[in-house]
Amino acid sequence: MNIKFIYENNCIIAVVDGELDHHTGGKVREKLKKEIEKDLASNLIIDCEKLKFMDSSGLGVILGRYKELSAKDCNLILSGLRPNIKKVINLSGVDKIIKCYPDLNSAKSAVKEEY
Amino acid sequence: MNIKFIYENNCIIAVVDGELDHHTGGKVREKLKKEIEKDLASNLIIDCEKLKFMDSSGLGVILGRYKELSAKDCNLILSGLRPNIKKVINLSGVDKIIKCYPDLNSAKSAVKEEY
Amino acid sequence: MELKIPSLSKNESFARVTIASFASQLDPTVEEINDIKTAVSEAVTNAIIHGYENEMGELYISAKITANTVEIKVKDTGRGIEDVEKAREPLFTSKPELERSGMGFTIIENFMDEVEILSKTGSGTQITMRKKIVPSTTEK
Amino acid sequence: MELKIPSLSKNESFARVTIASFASQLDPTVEEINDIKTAVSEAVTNAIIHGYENEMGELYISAKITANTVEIKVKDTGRGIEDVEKAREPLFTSKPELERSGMGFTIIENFMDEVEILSKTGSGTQITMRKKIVPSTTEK
Ligand SMILES: Nc1ncnc2c1ncn2[C@@H]1O[C@H](COP(=O)(O)OP(=O)(O)O)[C@@H](O)[C@H]1O
Ligand SMILES: Nc1ncnc2c1ncn2[C@@H]1O[C@H](COP(=O)(O)OP(=O)(O)O)[C@@H](O)[C@H]1O
Repeated sequence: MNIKFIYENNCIIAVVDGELDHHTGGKVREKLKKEIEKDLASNLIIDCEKLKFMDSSGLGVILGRYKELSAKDCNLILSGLRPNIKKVINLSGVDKIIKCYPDLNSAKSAVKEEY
Repeated sequence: MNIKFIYENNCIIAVVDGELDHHTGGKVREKLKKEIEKDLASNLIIDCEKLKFMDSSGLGVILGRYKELSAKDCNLILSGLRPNIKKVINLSGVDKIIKCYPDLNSAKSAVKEEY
Repeated sequence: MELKIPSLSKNESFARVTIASFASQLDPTVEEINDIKTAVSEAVTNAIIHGYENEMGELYISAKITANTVEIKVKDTGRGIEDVEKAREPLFTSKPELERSGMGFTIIENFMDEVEILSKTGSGTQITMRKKIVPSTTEK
Repeated sequence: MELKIPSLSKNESFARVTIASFASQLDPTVEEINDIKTAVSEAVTNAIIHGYENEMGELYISAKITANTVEIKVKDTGRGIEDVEKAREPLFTSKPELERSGMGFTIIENFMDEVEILSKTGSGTQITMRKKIVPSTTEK
């Protein structure tokens, strides 16, 4: 599991790589929290193009960050979900509260236009 | 495990694909035996470029065919061995009795020149 | 097959990959294999977090194939589930402080064809799940 | 981890992949992983062919990691080995009619760092093998 941050305009882009489960979730949670606490941007895009696996532990990490960001009036956006991860997201209804885009570029454009 | 035969000049080229162990060895043995019994060529090249795994059960299959072919004064040649398979072949000393070539083309040229 | 592994979180990925590799002899689609991986991951994670509450314990995982169906059991000898009905409800979690989503059982039930939960407080939990792999009519 | 599987030849590939996947937590090189796969394949195949002589039986495979070393045990409760010294000799096989090469033990001993063979006629055989995985100094 790897996570890398890129700042662009008013966005933090978190590029995650590998598998997001209970084992790797703790580290991902800490890194995201630390980045969010810096208050450097009002949008967080988690780019999942390289994320191969995610289960409900990953869902918990994402929902936790959604709550943190919402409390600060900031946005969480997901991009590049693979079909297996999309299935987990859709089943839980998370796609109704967190915007999902097919790839990072469309997520970035949406941020520019909408937020 | 897959095996495909190509006839070319005085050669049978057996292209093997997958993993050659005790489980798949029986099928490979039968197919090679049947082809050898047709007496259609005096050289058999086993092309291993797509062979991902081989253990000593595969070695047994190869040595068995070597004996059959030698009894008919025919040649057995191996090509395209991956490093892990080459290691098994070299450790057993099989490379001293069966010619090994880095790829199918060099094996074919050698057959043309030497046999 | 039967697999016994310590309840360490690093074994979550090992367990799901191993069971997926066992199930692959039924020639499942990529989606079917991912469903199995995810369901196994949920059951194994639950045993580690809820069953043993992150203390050391053993996980017993077994898998077998009958006709076109793979049956997977995940067992722990941990604290057990008090109210299985409630545990199965979407979004229910007894550990919200750990940011659990409460979606584990819902995922298992949706991704597998049959799910049985056997649990006794103080003795442990056994999840049995089955998935039928439909043979493809065309070559894969 | 402990793995119990029936002595079916199709499990040879499952066993070596599972143990390799377990050992991968030591971050081995491709060559090291292939060595482990091949050694496990030899021991498992021997249990199936020589231990159980193709009759149904159970294979017990375990693996553990201590510091940088992976230790793998492959056990059967089959016929056992009469003369272990002889069995270890390169090219020795008791089943030449099956086109066995007699190189199984030689491969195991060359591909692993330590090998112990414990066998009793009528009771079975246990092979213990260890391989030290040298941590790479550079990033892999
Ligand atoms: N193996 C187990 N041992 C004890 N309790 C369990 C076990 N598995 C599940 N539970 C209980 O069932 C609840 C619901 O599980 P689940 O749907 O997977 O959600 P989550 O893991 O996110 O809490 C858990 O919060 C826990 O109370
Ligand atoms: N698990 C086992 N049970 C009984 N006999 C065994 C077992 N493993 C190995 N042997 C004996 O040791 C001999 C040498 O084994 P090996 O070097 O692997 O060669 P091969 O499998 O090609 O015969 C075998 O022929 C067999 O007689």
